[in-house]
Amino acid sequence: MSRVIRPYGDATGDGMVQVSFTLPIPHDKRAEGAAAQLANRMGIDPALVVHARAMGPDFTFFVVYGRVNHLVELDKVVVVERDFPLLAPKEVNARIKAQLRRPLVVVGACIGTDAHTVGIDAILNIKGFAGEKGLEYYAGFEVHNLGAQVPVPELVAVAGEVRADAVLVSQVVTQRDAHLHNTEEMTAAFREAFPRARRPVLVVGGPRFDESMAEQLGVDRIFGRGTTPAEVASYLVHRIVGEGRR
Amino acid sequence: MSRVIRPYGDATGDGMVQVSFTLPIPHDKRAEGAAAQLANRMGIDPALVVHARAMGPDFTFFVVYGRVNHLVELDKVVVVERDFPLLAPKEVNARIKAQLRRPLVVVGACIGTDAHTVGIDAILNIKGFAGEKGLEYYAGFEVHNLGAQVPVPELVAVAGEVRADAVLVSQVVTQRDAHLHNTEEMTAAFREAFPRARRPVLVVGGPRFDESMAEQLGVDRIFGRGTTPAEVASYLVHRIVGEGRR
Amino acid sequence: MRVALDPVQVARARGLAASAAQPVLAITREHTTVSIERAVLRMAGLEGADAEGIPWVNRLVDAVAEQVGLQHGVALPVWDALAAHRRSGVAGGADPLLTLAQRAAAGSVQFRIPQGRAEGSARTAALRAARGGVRRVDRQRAVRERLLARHPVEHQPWVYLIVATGDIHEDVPQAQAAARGGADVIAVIRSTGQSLLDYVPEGATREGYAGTYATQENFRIMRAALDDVSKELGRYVRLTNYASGLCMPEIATLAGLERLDMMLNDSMYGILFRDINPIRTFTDQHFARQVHARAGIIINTGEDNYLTTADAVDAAHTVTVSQLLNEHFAKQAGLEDWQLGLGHAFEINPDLPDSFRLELAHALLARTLFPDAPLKWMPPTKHMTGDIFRGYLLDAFFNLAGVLTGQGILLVGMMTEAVVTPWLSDRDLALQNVHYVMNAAGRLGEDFTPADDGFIATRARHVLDEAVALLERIDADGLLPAIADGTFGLMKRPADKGRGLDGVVARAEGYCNPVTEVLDEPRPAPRVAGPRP
Amino acid sequence: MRVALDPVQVARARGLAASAAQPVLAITREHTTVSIERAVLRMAGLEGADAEGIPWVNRLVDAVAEQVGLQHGVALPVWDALAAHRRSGVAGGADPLLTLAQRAAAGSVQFRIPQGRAEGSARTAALRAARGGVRRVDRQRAVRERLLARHPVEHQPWVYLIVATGDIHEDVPQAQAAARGGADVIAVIRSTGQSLLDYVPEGATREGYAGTYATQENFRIMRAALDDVSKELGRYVRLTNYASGLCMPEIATLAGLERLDMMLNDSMYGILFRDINPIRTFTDQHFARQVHARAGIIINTGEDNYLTTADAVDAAHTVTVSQLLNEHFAKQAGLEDWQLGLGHAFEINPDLPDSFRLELAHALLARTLFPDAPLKWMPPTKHMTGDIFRGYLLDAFFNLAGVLTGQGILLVGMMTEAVVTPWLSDRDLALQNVHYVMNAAGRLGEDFTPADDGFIATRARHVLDEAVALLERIDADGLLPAIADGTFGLMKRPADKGRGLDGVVARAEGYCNPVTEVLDEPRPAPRVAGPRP
Ligand code: B12
Ligand code: B12
Ligand SMILES: Cc1ncc(COP(=O)(O)O)c(C=O)c1O
Ligand SMILES: Cc1ncc(COP(=O)(O)O)c(C=O)c1O
Repeated sequence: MSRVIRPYGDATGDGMVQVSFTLPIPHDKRAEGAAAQLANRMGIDPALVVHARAMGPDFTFFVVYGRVNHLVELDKVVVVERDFPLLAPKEVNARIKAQLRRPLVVVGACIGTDAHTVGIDAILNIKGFAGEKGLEYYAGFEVHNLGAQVPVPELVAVAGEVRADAVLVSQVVTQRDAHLHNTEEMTAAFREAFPRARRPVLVVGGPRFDESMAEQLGVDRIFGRGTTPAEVASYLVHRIVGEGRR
Repeated sequence: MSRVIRPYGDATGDGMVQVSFTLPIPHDKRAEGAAAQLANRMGIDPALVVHARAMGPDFTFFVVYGRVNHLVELDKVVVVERDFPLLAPKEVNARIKAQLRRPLVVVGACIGTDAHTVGIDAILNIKGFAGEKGLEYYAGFEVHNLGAQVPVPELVAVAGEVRADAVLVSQVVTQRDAHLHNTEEMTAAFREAFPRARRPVLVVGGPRFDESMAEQLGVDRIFGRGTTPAEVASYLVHRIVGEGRR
Repeated sequence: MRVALDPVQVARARGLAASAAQPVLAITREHTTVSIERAVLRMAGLEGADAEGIPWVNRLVDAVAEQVGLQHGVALPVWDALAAHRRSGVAGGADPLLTLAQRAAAGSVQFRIPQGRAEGSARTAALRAARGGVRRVDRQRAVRERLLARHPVEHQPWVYLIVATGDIHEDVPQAQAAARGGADVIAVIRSTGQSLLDYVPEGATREGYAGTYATQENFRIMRAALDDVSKELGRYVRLTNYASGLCMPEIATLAGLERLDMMLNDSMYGILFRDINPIRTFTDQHFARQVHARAGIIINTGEDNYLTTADAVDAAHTVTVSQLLNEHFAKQAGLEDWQLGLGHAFEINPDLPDSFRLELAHALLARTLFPDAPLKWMPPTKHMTGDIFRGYLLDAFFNLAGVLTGQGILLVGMMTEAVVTPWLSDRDLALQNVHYVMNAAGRLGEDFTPADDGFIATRARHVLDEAVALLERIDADGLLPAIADGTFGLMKRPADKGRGLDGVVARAEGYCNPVTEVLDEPRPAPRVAGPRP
Repeated sequence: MRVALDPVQVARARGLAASAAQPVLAITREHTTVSIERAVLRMAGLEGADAEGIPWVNRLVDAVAEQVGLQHGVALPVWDALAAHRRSGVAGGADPLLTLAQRAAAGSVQFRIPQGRAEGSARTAALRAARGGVRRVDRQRAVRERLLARHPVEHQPWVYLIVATGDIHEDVPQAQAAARGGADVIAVIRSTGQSLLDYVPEGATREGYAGTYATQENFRIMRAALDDVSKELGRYVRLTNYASGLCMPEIATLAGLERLDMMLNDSMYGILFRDINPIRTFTDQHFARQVHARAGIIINTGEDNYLTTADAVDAAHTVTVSQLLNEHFAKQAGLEDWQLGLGHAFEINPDLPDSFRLELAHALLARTLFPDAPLKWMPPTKHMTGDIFRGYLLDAFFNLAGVLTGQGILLVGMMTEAVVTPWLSDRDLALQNVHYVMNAAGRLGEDFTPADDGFIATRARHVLDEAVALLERIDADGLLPAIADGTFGLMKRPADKGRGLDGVVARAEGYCNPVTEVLDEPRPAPRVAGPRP
C-alpha cells in the first residue's frame, strides 16, 4: 500500500471531497463566493458550490464539492493501536486469579451531569455489547457501577472505600467540551486524593473522545466509539495484572 | 455585517463544518487516524471522525465533523456580480431596434460530445426558464439553435454564415474537465477564424462553471447554475448594443 | 387509519391501569414536597434570587421547613408571618412576600403554624394570593386562545423542533429560523444538570451544556421571540419546555405564568432516567399536572425514552402500559384528552426485517387506543450513527410513519442525532424532509388500509395483549415494585431510593395548599384543543 | 399489487400500437445499414482494427460499399471474394476474413455481386460463418444459464448500478465494490461521444468522458471481473451496456458474443436524444433486437429519458405509448416478455402535492399493463439538485415506490446526481438506501391495497385513456410524423434528417443477410427468465 494517498472520488488520486457548512450571511452571489473562499482555504481547489440555500434572512447553507490538495501521509498518522493482547473471558479470569489472587475491583460511573449510562453499562453490565458479556459476567472482576450523574467527590470516595484497581468513567455529552472539562476535573480530584502509586487506573470512554488525548487529560487510557467489554477487560489485565501493579 | 465571519454550527463563531470523503485504504484504526489527519490538514481541529464504513477490502468512507480554523474574509471574496442593468424584454427589443437597427444574431449550441440541450434551450427556446421566455420570444433576437453535439468547426462555420453577433455555448458534462477543454478548443477556433474586431461575443454556460474563469478560458462571459434568459438578453444588449459594437 | 382492536380488551387495559395507579395516587395525596411548596410561593408571585443565585422561594421554604416543618404546607406559616409583619409595621414595600423571604433568609422571621382565627385569616390571605396567580395563568390561557384564533394552526401533525445551544441568546435566532422554516412547536431543551438542581435558576442564561436552563426569564424571552415570529408568519408558534426533575411543580407553574404551550411531563421519567425518588416524582407530578390542566397546556409524556435503553420490539408493550398509566394519572389531575401528548417512538432496529411495518403497527396501536389524544411521535435516536445520510433516510421513514398513522405532534429527527446537538442547518434539512414527506405522501393513508388479519393489525393486537398481561402483573404486585424491578426501560428504581427523597414530606392533618384549593374550584370549560387526531 | 384497468381499453391500446408500428416495420424490412452489415462480419468473427484504430469491419464494409454498394448486403460480395481468394491461392492465414479485410483496405480486392452458382456458394459459406458466430452466442447463453443455476439471483427487484469513470481499469474495482455492496446488475455507461461514432472502438480504453467506451475488449474485461466476483459472492452479477447509437447492431452482436446480460436498447432513444436518423434507428434496432432475442439478453427501453425533457405528469401517457410501441417492436424481433425491461421513471416534480401518489399510480399502470415484463424503474434525475441530503431522500421514496409496485430492475439513484458521475461512496450509500427500504418496507405492499376508485387507480386509468387517445392520433397520422412533431420528450425529429442517414441502404432484390437467416431458423425454447414480476 502506498504511503501517501489522496481521497478517492471516482478515480485514483482525484482527491475529491464533499463539504457542507452554514455561513451567517444572507444568500446572494457574494455568499456563494464566500463559501468558495472558505473551501479554497481548506485546500479545495477547484471548489464547486453545488448547493446554497437561504435559511431565513441571516444564514445560508452550502454544499461544496471539489479536489482537496492535501496529501494523507500514512506514516505520520497518529493512532492509538491496541498494544495489548485481546483475551477471552476465561484467560482474563485465569490471569487475575493466578497473579492477583483476588478479584480486580472496578468502579464505573457517568460523572458530572451526564446521564448517559448505556455506554458504561454496555461495558459493565452482564448484558454487555455486540454479543460480548460485560465485566460483571467475569468471575475475575468485582464491579461497582454507580450509574448516572455521579459527582466527582462521590466517585473518589467510593473508589477509596472499595479500594478500586480501576475507575471507569463515561462521558457522552460533548457540547462545549463538557466531556473534556469533566474528565480534567475528575483526574485532578484523583491526583489530589491518592498518592501516585495508589491511584487507581483511570479510564474514560465515550463516542466522541479522541483516543490520543489520554496524556493531555491525565488518564491512563481512552476508549472511543464501538469499544467492546473484552477490549476493556484485556486492557485492565494487561495494565494492572500483567505489570504486577500493587 | 461583520467583514470576517466563520461557519456557524449552533453558535456564533463556532466554525463547525461537515466533511465526507473516501480513502483508498482498508478500514481500521489507522484509516480513522488518516481521516483525522486529512481533516486536520484541511484546518479542522478538533476533527471528529463520526462515521467510518468499509466499502469492500480497499476503500473506507468517512464522515468528519469539526471546527475549521479558517476565517472567511468577506472583503476578499471574488465574485462576478452582474455589472449591467437587468432589462425587461420590451426594453431589450427597443434598444436593439433603436441602436442596432436589425435583429441581434445569436447562435447557440452544445459543443463537443455534450448532448445536454435542456440548459441552452432554457435560455433560447420560447418556453424559457423559471417563468421567463427564452430569446426566441424576443423580436430583437434572431436565434439559431444548433442543438446537441455540434462539432466546433461547424459552429464556427455557421457563426460566419449567419454573421452572428454572439455565440452561446452550453457545457454540462464536466468529468475530467470536459467543459474546460471544449471551451478552450472553441475559443481557439474562433480566434483563428475571425479577426479580433469581427469575432462574435463568446458566451459559455452550464451548472458547473466557475463564473470568474472567463478570461482564463478566453470567453467574454460565463453564466452558471440558475441563469435566466433575461440575464443573458440584458448582458447581450449591454455588451453588443450598449457599447455600439460593430 | 385505525387497526381493529377488541373493545373488551381495550376496556380491560384501561381498567387495570386505573387500578394499578390507585395506590400511587393515594400516596401522592398524603404527601407534599419542597418543590410543591415553592410552587405555591411562585404562584403567589414570589420571584428572584439572592446574591448567590438561590431563589427566594427556596430561601423561604427552607426557613419554614427548618422552623416548623412543611407538613402543614408553606402557606399557613408564611401568610401568618406576613400578617404578623403587617401588624408589627415591618416595611413590606411593594412586595411584602419578597421582603418576608429576605428577612427569613437573614434569620429574622419567626414562623409558627397558626391556629384558630389566625389560621383562618392566613388561609384566606394565601387563597387570595394563590387566586391572583391562577388568574394570571388564566389570562395567559386567554391570550393564547386569542392569538390562536388570530393565527390558527390548522394542519397536523404539528412540527416540533428542538433548540439546544445552551445560550438563550443563540436559541432565539435559531428558534425563529426554525419557525420560519416551518416549525409549529419549539422546544428549548434544558441543560444536562438542571433536573437534579433542587432550585430553578434565575434570569437569562448563556452557560448551559447541551441545553439551556429553564428559567422564568428565559421562558419570557423565548415566548416573546416566538410571539414576534408568530405574528410575522400568521401562525401561532408554540413553546415547549420540561416540567420534570426536582423542580417539576415550579416549572409547571412558571410555564403557566409565562404562557408556555406544551410541557414534557411524564409520570415516571424522572424516576427512571434521573433517579429521582418515586414518591417525590409522583407527588410532584400530580401537582404539576393540575397546573397544566388549568393553564391549557398540552403535556408530552416520555415513553420514547424506554426504547432508548430497552428494545423497541421486546418492550413495545411497556410503552402501551406506560401510556395507559400516564393517561390515568393525567385524567385524575384534571387534564383532558386533547391535552395528552402521549409519547412513543420510531426506535426499532432498522436492520430488523419488516421494521417499518412493525413501526406502523405500534404507531397505529397508540392511535387507535387513544383516539382523542394528540400523540407525540419521537424520531429514531438509538440506532442513529455518524452516517448522516442513513440518518436522513431513517428520519424520512419516521416522518412517513407519522403522517400515515395520523400522529399529532411530530418531533423532527436530526441527521446528526449521534453527533451533536442540532445545528441550525440540521433543523432546516430536517424540516425539508418533513415537508417533502407530508406534501408528497401525506394523503397516502387514504390509499392504505391494513387488512384486519394482516401483519400490521396482528402485531398491534399482540402488543395490546402483552400490555394487558403486564398490567395484570403490575396490578397484582404493585406499580412501585414494578418500577423497582426494571419493568420500564430496564431501569431499576426502588421506592425508597433516589434523589429528592428528603424533600418529600407527609402531610399533616390540616395541610393547606391554596393553589390546589383554587384549582379544585369549579370553572368554565376550555375552548382550545390540540391537533385534531 | 395491481390497479384495475378496463381489459377492453388495454386491448385497444395494444392493437393501436401494433397498427402504428406496422408501417415502420415494413420500412425496416426494406433497408439495411452499414452497421448491420458490419455486424454480420463481426458475427462471422472479424475483429481488430487498423493502425489508425479503424476496425476492419468498417474497412471491409466501406470497400464493398464503394465498389458494389450494400443493397445486396456485405455477405455475398465478401464470401464470394473469399472464395476467389482461396481459389487464387492468396494466403488466408489463420483468419482469411481478416486477410481479406486488410487487402480490401489496401485496395487489392475486387468485389462483385455473385450470381448463379457463385451466389449459391457465397451464400452457403456466409451462412456457415454466421452460424459459427450464432453458435458462440448460444454457447455464451448456455454459460449464463449454467452460472445462474449455480449462483442464482432469487430476489427482486434486481439492483442495478452504474459505473462511469471513463477508465475500464477504474471501472473494474468500482464495479466489484458495487457488487460486493449488493448490486445485481452493473452497467458501464458509455463515453459521451460514442453514440455518434460510426465505428466501435477497439481494445481496453481509459479515456472516456463521463463513461467508458463500449469495446469488445472492455466487455470481456468487465464480464471476467464480474464472473470473479459472482463466484466470490455466490450470486451471478449481470453486466449491462448500451446497444444504441450508430453502431447499435454491432454492439448487440458483441454483447451476445461476450455474454452481456442486459442491454439498453430503445426503439426511439437514438432518434430523440442523439438526433440519429429515424429510418437508420428503426432498421438497426430490429436487427439488434433479433440478436438480443437469441442471446437471451434482457433489453431495457428508455422511456425515462422523455421525462427529463418533458414534464412527468403532463407526458406520463407518452411513456405508456412508447412502452407499447417498444413492446410491439420487440416481439416482432423475437424477444419474449421476460426480456422486456420496459423503462419508466420517478421524475415528477417533488414539490407537486401528492407527487408520491402520482408516482405510484404511474408505476402501477406499467406494472399492470405488462404483467410478465421485468420493468426497469429509473430514479429521479431532473429534479435532483446539489442538495445531496434531499437527493438521498428522494431516492428513498423512489426505492419505496419501486418495491411497493413490484418493479423488476431498480436503477439505483445517486445523491450526487446533479453534481458528478457517481463516486464509489455514492454507490455504497445508494445501496444502503435500497437495502434499508427493501428490508424495512419491502413487504408493505401486502398491507397496501389502493382502492379501485381511489386517487391512485383513477390516475392510472386516466393516463391509460390519454395514451389510447395519443395512439389513435399516431395511428392515424403515422409514427414517423409523430416523432417529427415532438410527441416524445418534446424532441422534434423529421424522418429525413438526423445523423447516419447516409448509412441507410434500400435492400435490393436478393439481399442476403446470413445472420438474420440463421436467427430465423427454428430453435428450442429458452430456459432463463428475468426477475419474476
Ligand atoms: C440513549 C440516549 C439518551 C437516553 C440515555 C439513557 C441512558 N440511561 O443512558 C436519554 C433519553 C435519557 C437521553 C437524554 C439526554 N440526552 Co441523549 N442520547 C441518547 C442516544 C440516543 C444514544 C446514546 C447511547 O445510548 N448510545 C449507545 C452506547 C452503547 O454507545 P456509547 O455511549 O457510545 O458507548 C460505547 C462507547 O462510546 C464506549 N464507551 C462509552 N462510555 C464508556 C466508558 C468507558 C469506561 C469505556 C471503556 C467505554 C465507554 O463503549 C460503549 C460501547 O461500545 C444519543 C444519540 C446517539 N444515537 O448516539 C443521544 C445523545 C448522546 N444525547 C444527547 C443529549 C444532549 C441528551 C440530553 C442532555 C438532552 C437534554 N438536554 O435533555 C438528555 C439529558 C441527559 C443527561 N443529563 O446527560 C446528545 C449529546 C450531544 C453532544 N454531543 O453533546 C446526543 C448525541 C443526541 C443529540 N444529538 O443531541 N439520551
Ligand atoms: C436531463 C439530463 C440528461 C438528458 C439530456 C436531455 C437533453 N436533451 O438535454 C439525457 C437523458 C439524454 C442525458 C444523458 C446523459 N447524461 Co445527463 N443529465 C441530465 C440531468 C438529469 C439534468 C440536466 C438538466 O437538464 N438540467 C436542467 C437545466 C435547465 O439546467 P442546466 O443545464 O444547469 O442549465 C442552466 C444553467 O446551467 C445555464 N446554462 C446552461 N447552459 C448554458 C449555456 C449558456 C450560453 C448560458 C448563458 C447559460 C447556460 O442556464 C440554464 C438555466 O438556468 C443531469 C443531472 C442533474 N440533475 O443536473 C444529468 C447529468 C448532467 N448527465 C450526466 C451524464 C454523465 C450523462 C451521460 C453522459 C451519461 C452517459 N454516459 O450516457 C448521457 C449522455 C449525454 C451526452 N452525450 O452528453 C452527468 C454529468 C456528470 C458531470 N458532471 O460530468 C449528470 C450531472 C448526471 C450524473 N450525475 O451523472 N442526461
Ligand atoms: C418526558 C421527559 N421529561 C423530561 C426530559 C428531559 O428533561 P430533564 O432536563 O429533566 O432531563 C425528557 C427528555 O427527553 C423527557 O422525555
Ligand atoms: C435507452 C437508452 N439507450 C442509450 C442510452 C445512452 O447511450 P448513448 O451512449 O447512446 O448515449 C441511454 C442513456 O441513458 C438510454 O436510456
